[in-house]
Amino acid sequence: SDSDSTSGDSEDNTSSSNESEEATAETGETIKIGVLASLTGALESYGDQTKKGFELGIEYATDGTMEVAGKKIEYIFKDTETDPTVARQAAISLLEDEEVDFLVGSSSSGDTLAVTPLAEEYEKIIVVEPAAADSITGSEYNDYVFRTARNSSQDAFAAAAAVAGEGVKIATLAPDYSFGHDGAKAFISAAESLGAELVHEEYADQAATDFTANIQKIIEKKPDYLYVVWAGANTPWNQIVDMKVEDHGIKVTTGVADIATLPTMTALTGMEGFTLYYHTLPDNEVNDWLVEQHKSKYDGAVPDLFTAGGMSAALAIVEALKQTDGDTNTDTLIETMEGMSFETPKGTMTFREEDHQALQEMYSVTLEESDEFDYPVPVLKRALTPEETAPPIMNQ
Amino acid sequence: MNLAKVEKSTWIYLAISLLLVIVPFIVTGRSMQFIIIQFFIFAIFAMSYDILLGYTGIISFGHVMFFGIGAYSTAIVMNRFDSTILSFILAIIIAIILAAIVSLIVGMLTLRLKSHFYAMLTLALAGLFLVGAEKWRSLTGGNDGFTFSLPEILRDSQSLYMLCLLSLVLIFFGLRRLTKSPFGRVLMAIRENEKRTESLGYKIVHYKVIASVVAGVVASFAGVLYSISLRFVNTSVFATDMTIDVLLMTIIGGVGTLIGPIIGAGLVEFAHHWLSSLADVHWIFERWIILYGIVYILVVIFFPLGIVGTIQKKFFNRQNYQKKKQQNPRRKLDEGRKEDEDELYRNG
Amino acid sequence: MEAILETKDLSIAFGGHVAVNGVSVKITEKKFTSIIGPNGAGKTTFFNLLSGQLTPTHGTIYFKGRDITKLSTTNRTRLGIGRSFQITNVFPNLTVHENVRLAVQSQANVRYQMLAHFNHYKQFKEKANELLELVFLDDKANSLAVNLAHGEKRKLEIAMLLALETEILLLDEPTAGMSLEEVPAIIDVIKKIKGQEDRTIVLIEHKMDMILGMSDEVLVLFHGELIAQGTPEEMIENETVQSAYLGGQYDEQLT
Amino acid sequence: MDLISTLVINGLATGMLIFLLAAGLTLIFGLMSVLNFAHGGLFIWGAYTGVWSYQLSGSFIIGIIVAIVTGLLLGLITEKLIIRPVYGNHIQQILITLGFMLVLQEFIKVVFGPNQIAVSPPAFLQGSFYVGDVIFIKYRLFIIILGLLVYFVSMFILKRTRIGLIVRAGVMNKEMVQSLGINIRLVFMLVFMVGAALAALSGMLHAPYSGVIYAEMGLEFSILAFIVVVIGGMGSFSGSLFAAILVGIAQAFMAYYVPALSLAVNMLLMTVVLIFRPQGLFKAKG
Amino acid sequence: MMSSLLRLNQVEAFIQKFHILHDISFEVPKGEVTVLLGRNGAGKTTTLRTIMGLNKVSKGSINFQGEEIGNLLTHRIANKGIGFVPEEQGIFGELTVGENMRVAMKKEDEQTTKRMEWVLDLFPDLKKFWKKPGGALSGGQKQMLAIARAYVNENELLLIDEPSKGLAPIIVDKVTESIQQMKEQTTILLVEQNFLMASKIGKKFYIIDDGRTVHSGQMDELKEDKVLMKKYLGIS
Ligand SMILES: Nc1ncnc2c1ncn2[C@@H]1O[C@H](COP(=O)(O)OP(=O)(O)OP(=O)(O)O)[C@@H](O)[C@H]1O
Ligand SMILES: Nc1ncnc2c1ncn2[C@@H]1O[C@H](COP(=O)(O)OP(=O)(O)OP(=O)(O)O)[C@@H](O)[C@H]1O
Ligand SMILES: [Mg+2]
Ligand SMILES: [Mg+2]
Repeated sequence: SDSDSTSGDSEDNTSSSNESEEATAETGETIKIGVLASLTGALESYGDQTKKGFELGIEYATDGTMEVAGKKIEYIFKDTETDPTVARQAAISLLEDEEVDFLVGSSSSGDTLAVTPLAEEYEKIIVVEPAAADSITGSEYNDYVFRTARNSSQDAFAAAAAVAGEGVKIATLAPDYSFGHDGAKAFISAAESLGAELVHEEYADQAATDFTANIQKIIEKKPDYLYVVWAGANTPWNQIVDMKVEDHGIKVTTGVADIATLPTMTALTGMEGFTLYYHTLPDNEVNDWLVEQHKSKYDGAVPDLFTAGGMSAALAIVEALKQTDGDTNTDTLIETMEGMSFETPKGTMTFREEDHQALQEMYSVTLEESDEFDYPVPVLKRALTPEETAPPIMNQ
Repeated sequence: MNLAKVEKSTWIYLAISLLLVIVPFIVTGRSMQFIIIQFFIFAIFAMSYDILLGYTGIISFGHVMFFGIGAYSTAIVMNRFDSTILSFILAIIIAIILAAIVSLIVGMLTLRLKSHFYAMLTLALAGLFLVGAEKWRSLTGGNDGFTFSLPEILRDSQSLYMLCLLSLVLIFFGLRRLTKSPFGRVLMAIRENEKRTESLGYKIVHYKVIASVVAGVVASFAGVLYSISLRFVNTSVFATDMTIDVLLMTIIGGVGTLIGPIIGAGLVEFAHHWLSSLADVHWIFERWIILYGIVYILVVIFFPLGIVGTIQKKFFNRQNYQKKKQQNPRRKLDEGRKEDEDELYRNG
Repeated sequence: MEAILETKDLSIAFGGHVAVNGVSVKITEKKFTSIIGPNGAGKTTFFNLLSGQLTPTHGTIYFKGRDITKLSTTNRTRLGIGRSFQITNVFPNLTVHENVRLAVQSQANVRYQMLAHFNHYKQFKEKANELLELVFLDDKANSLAVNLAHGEKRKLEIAMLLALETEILLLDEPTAGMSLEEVPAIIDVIKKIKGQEDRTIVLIEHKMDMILGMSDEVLVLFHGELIAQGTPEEMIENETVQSAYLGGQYDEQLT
Repeated sequence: MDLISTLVINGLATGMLIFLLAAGLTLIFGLMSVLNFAHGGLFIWGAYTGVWSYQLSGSFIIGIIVAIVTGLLLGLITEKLIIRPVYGNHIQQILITLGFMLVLQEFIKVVFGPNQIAVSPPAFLQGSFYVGDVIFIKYRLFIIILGLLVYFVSMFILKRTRIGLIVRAGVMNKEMVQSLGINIRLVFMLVFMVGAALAALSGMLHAPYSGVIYAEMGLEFSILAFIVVVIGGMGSFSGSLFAAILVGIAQAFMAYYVPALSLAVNMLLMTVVLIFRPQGLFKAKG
Repeated sequence: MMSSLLRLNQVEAFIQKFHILHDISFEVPKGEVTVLLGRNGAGKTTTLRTIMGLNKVSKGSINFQGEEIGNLLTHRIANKGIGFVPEEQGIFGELTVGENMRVAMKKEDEQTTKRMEWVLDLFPDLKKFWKKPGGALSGGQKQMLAIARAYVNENELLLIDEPSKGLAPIIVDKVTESIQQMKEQTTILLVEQNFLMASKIGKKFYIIDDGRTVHSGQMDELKEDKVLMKKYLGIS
């Protein structure tokens, strides 16, 4: 209808894709995947990671043939601009005009929620990546939603595993909006289940320039650990250090996000926390391949936080197709994918039958100085098993 | 003679509306339809804004609060009740009543303020609504938002298209009549010179409040349509960006005309869509937002009064100029032409 | 003779400066009253008080015996007190015709009509045209008011005032900046209205020939106070008036 | 008591930072009456170019100088190409400056990439110290001093020269000012450039304060700056300073005592001020 | 022999698309008061604005002191020594009287201080309301301020648009007198509807009608010429 081109990027991927074209000529069938991501705007770097990861994932899963069960795989990226209207428009265009068989996406939870009902309506599977809101596989769940991304509760369990124990006093600091509340609440319940005691919950304006008052309050409550949930650019780290929180015997812990944020955490060197991915952490073949390929393809750059996620989404889809032998019937696929395990850069993931949330490895880390960079890097303390961080089922 | 005149433009608009009715039978792609639906919705929203900006001379930076009220009312009602047409009607009624009450209060509280201050105050109030939506998470789901279901008929893209088109046409004609009524003329007088309007015996605060209520209710209705077109709502319906978008649409099209905001909405929607799709064509367009920004700059340079406004002015000037050339000063003018131009210059 | 408008001890101060100071006057119905006084004497301020643009710090205003001190501008206009402005005060981006039509519409009490088309009211249009002819602006009916020459704006101002058909006309230097040629014509218009003997006219002017030719009564303001009151002839003879206001020019002007 | 002092001092520092941000806007919006939505764009360009040269050269001072120069240059370009055709027309200003804002913001990503960039204060401004039980953060003290400096210099210039008067007169009646022999275009251009330089400077100073810079921060902060200018009273430097400190301290205290409302504190403050004192805190009624 | 300070030759000007001035030609001799007359809308104000560079000259020439100033920028023209009292006064409403004066003052030397004293003597009201916003002045006071602003600077030529408008007779006298005092150093081009005033101080006059200079002569003769007065000025 309009200029939405099918940029099935496959052409310029590798030389092997050319061979695949001949192969598909035989069966004449293609499987189309539409990927929604924030390719512009504030979450642009996340979108970019998903995109790169997804491309590499398909390549890896098909051994570079871009084909599964004799069918060619084609994928189309669409920008959501982190705007639910645009996300929905893009999704419709993918489902209607491109007639994709799968949706993947997207970088923001709001965009994702604007799209999941369409999956139900069109009866197509959406693999949610990397949106983390619990509600996507919780209150807003529908049968067509599968999530390779971790959700906020998994983060919380990972964090709690690192610090909580009988009698430990904890406090939280989180931005005052859905993401922060979700994360803090999940952490609190996870930590309490491990016997910790909550002494204070603090929410701060995410756009604030000054966190003095918030930190001051936490100091007064004298917790053993302060768990900080933070995303976005305006970070509280400098002030946490400037206000000498550690001097008051409070240990700070948080999730380590993408590489760009590491320099902002210089002051937190030595901190114990967790992360869902850092390229040196998982020890498995898939990750080795990912790191190597990513480096060679992108000028030596290493894969980042959501690159592994993007790859996992691709791997999940290809794995499902392998198991159905290329059958794209959605019911069949759902049946296949429920309970399906597949190998990813983060080890084996399993879609839980009840809520389609992928249980996955998380990593307990310490931020340590490195010789290579002038910022600290997460060093593995312990890989947390998928079972350890399994979140409660929330879609009932 | 005059009647025939008015009818002529009305006919043109009706003809265009009819054409638009046929569109979904030609453009069957739902994604294109979705874009056109968004265009209709924002055209309604922008027209409501123009009642304030173009006709009454009020700059508001918080008009989005009514849009958000409409969107949330619908989403919440549809989420809590059965997804039937009846609940939908209930949603509309609630949306309109809420918007009317809020715009009445906001109007009475703030309309005595002068331009900038009014603008900033509305910005603040809309900001408070945004914070409210963020905080009242049990009702709104916070900034992630929530989805809801709709009766079958409203899920159908075709019928949604028709609903939005019908709303647009009715609201357009309704507002057009309003702006051309004696009441509408007084609004324009207020825009031009408040004090003087007062001393002609008009109570300006009444007019401003009524204008603000009309604009609020229409915006709220646009919000209703917006949320059903998305079947999802989150706090972005209260975001300042949305006000800025609608402000841009109105200005690009031309303030003080009704057709202007519609054209502006179309231009912004389609330019956005087209430019962003360029990103797929060549990597050089990955930064298409730069082009998008340049479009705004060019519009100001080449269409200082907005697209419709500038074209009308050119037309008006030319006619006036020719007339001035032919006529000696004291000759009486032909009545018909006189009204014509008056019309032309000020109305859509 | 009935007093249609009466002020009692009317005062207003801006900061420390008392612009109108304890003015008590009666303005007789259907008569022509003029107000003179040096610049800054408080004439315009006095008008502003009468028409409701300003609220007095002190004193009362009665219209036909009714206390209107607290009424708004709008309500006073509706009661029948109309005024023109010293500084040009029109709707710049509306046409000349529309400017007048708005006044006509208000006079006809069509205020909140939202459903009918404004062209529906043919009589307004015609009346507006008549008024424009009266002040020699008919050829400019379609110009935007902002494009008028200064004198033309003054005429428009008068047309708008006349359109309101109020019982009282408060005219603040209506002919300031008007060309020599047209002043007599406007004076004729004012005289005509006066001749109909159904309106009360209050005029502020610095053109003494106008004052002398038309006034029934002259009020003299000085430093905010009413210092003299009487027939034009009496006032011209008044020594204070001569020294404070007229200077040496008045007798030349009279010739 | 220590608590209060800590809150006050940090609120003051935040306030000063906001003041630096608003100072440019006080000139451009308050004095010249230009609704410059591209202000945030000048802010981020100052931040990025300043940080870039700071990290390259290792000298914070060089960073500051580069930011100011960027501000002046961008101010020149903005004024000539974007603002000059639309003086006196708020509606066109909104459209054209928003368009330009998009261009500026997106261009940042072209030049510096889309990722956020971490920044830390120079060594001599790092860390904090105690006086009694009250904690002082060095960089914040630096901000407070710099804010006061900017305030006094600006006040001196505005009070001692006719510039302020000429600009205000020019906004009211450009033709008349020109008829008095003043090259108002040049004056406007210079004032705009200074305003832009102040915006750029505050961007640069803001960077180590929050620890990161990112392209989207421009619009966020420019709205805050608008709020401060309006609360303080348009065109009043003292008003902006006072309002900025008020906002800073209110944020600190709200966050401590009424955390539930801390998201809304700016908006609430502005609402209250506008309802009870529409002309702003430091402006006589008129 | 008086040389002419300002000479307009077949000047044409447009406002937007409207051809307002068709053929304006006149000379202003140094050291005299020259008066432009004509009915409303004739183009007098437009003529003055065109000289000031506030309107473009589309054809013809404007010569000041032997120099073409036709399309110079307004502030350049002003700095050549031309002062302007506009018809709409051009008061900066939100600035005080004092600030209005300060904006106008090109220099702050002794000379200017002297002039300032003279001006404030002429219009004591201004001194009285020195700290009042210009917008709050009475109509006549504004007019005085507009004139005063033009007086404080040393100018070769003053363009004054209807100075007597809104002034009390006694102030008109003062203004008349002041113009007479000034004309030795400062030449004046006056637009005036107050014929009495104009005839007192004016030497040469030009009548403008429909954007053209249609007649010129000596003011003394005009006073006697009833036919002409009737034809162009409507005075009988
Ligand atoms: N809004 C105001 N604020 C402060 N002072 C004012 C205001 N309005 C008028 N004044 C002062 O009040 C006095 C009277 O002004 P007013 O306009 O009534 O004079 P006037 O008699 O009409 O003079 P003119 O003949 O010059 O028009 C003047 O000194 C003026 O400066
Ligand atoms: N902006 C404009 N657009 C169109 N026409 C204009 C504009 N400004 C003035 N005119 C017209 O130009 C003509 C000359 O106006 P100008 O102001 O020069 O007259 P004037 O001789 O000074 O009259 P007055 O005695 O009333 O002041 C008038 O007919 C006026 O309507
Ligand atoms: Mg007066
Ligand atoms: Mg004139």
